[in-house]
Amino acid sequence: MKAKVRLFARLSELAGTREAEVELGEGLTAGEVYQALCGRYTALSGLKGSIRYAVNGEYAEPGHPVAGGDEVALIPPVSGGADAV
Amino acid sequence: MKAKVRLFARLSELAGTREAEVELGEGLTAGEVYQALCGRYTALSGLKGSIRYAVNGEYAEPGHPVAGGDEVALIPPVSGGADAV
Amino acid sequence: MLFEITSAALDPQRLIDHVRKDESGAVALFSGVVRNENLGRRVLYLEYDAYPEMAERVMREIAEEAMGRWPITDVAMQHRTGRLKIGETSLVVAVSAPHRKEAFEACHALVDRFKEVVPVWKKEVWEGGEEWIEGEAVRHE
Amino acid sequence: MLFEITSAALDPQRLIDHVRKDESGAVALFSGVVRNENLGRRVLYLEYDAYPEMAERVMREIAEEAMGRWPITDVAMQHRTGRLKIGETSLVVAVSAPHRKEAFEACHALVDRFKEVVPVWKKEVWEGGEEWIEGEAVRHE
Repeated sequence: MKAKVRLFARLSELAGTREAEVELGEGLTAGEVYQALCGRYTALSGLKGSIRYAVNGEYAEPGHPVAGGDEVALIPPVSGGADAV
Repeated sequence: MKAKVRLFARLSELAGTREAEVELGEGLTAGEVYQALCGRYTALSGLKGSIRYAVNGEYAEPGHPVAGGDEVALIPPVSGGADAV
Repeated sequence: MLFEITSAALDPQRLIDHVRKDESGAVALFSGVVRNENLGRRVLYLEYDAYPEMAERVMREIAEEAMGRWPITDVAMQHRTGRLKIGETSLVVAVSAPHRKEAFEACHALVDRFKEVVPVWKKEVWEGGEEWIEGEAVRHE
Repeated sequence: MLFEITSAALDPQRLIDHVRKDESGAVALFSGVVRNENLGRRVLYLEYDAYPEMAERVMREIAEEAMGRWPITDVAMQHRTGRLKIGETSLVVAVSAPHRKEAFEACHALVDRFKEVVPVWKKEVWEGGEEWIEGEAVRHE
């Protein structure tokens, strides 16, 4: 039972990939999926405080359970648009 | 010594013209130019409270003196744009 | 800066391109469009009259006022004259600024001010009647 | 409604045409443009990344929130991805309404909200360096 993980912006550069797969085992939460990835891509460590999660394209709490086939996204603080303020 | 008068919107329809000439005689103010026109185009009468004046393309008080060759415009309340509020 | 009274169709993209500067991160634009209803009446079309030479001068004055009041980088305005159908654009105001807050505020204030002082008038034509719409008879000088 | 993440050049005129309805007298539009300076640094270009499927869904959500909150008639938004030069447009938000006040307010609020929740990111590239710009780490759901 696996979940697909998508990485964007700084996170994808730190990990060196935009996509990964994580084995869910007995079941993981969105936050635990991130922890599992940190084991594989150590540069991702320590960002827990700033990352939000999305499961299947919707914002989800870190404790949100992830099911097989779900798509989990790690969302760094967004910064669309052009002007700063 | 004459001034040119320009009429717009409702005023031009009431007068049936967009331009007129007024003889200044000993000298007239913008407000007196309007009064002189009312003698010629009676449908313009009674609008004094809502009309603003421009002399040579700039807003002017009713008491503003008009010199020969000046262009006086009678400005009904403006209503540019499309939405009402 | 660009100020135009014209009988041709307005072109918002041209105004956006005109006001955009390399130091501006934000462009706010207002487009006033002829709508099908006013005060409960079904509008057929509008007809706009203007005093073009004075209108362009007054547009410049209110734009300069705005440039003095907000940190904005440029302003452009166009108003169309003649007969306009439902859905056609009568007025476009574009403002550029380093930041969006000032662009929005100045653009909104300029549209308000335009409708108070720029010598342009509209006549509403509906089934069986017509009327020159007159704004508040304000005196601002 | 129209929501797009695209690598192609944005088209404000298309968004204006899209949101305009026969009952709307006002269209307010915001165009976010790449500027040459940020935090005192001379910017060479920006690079935008996005999570497109989610971004389009979140844009729709915030547009529906705005439609519930203001008497507006339609909303359209586009954000561009990839490398953008100074002067190129990264974001366009257009709102139509019967009256301009609501069009301006809703458009401004939607741009603010967009920058809080829509999954799009920009990297600033300047002479000798680059940095992913990160907004406030807000949690809104």
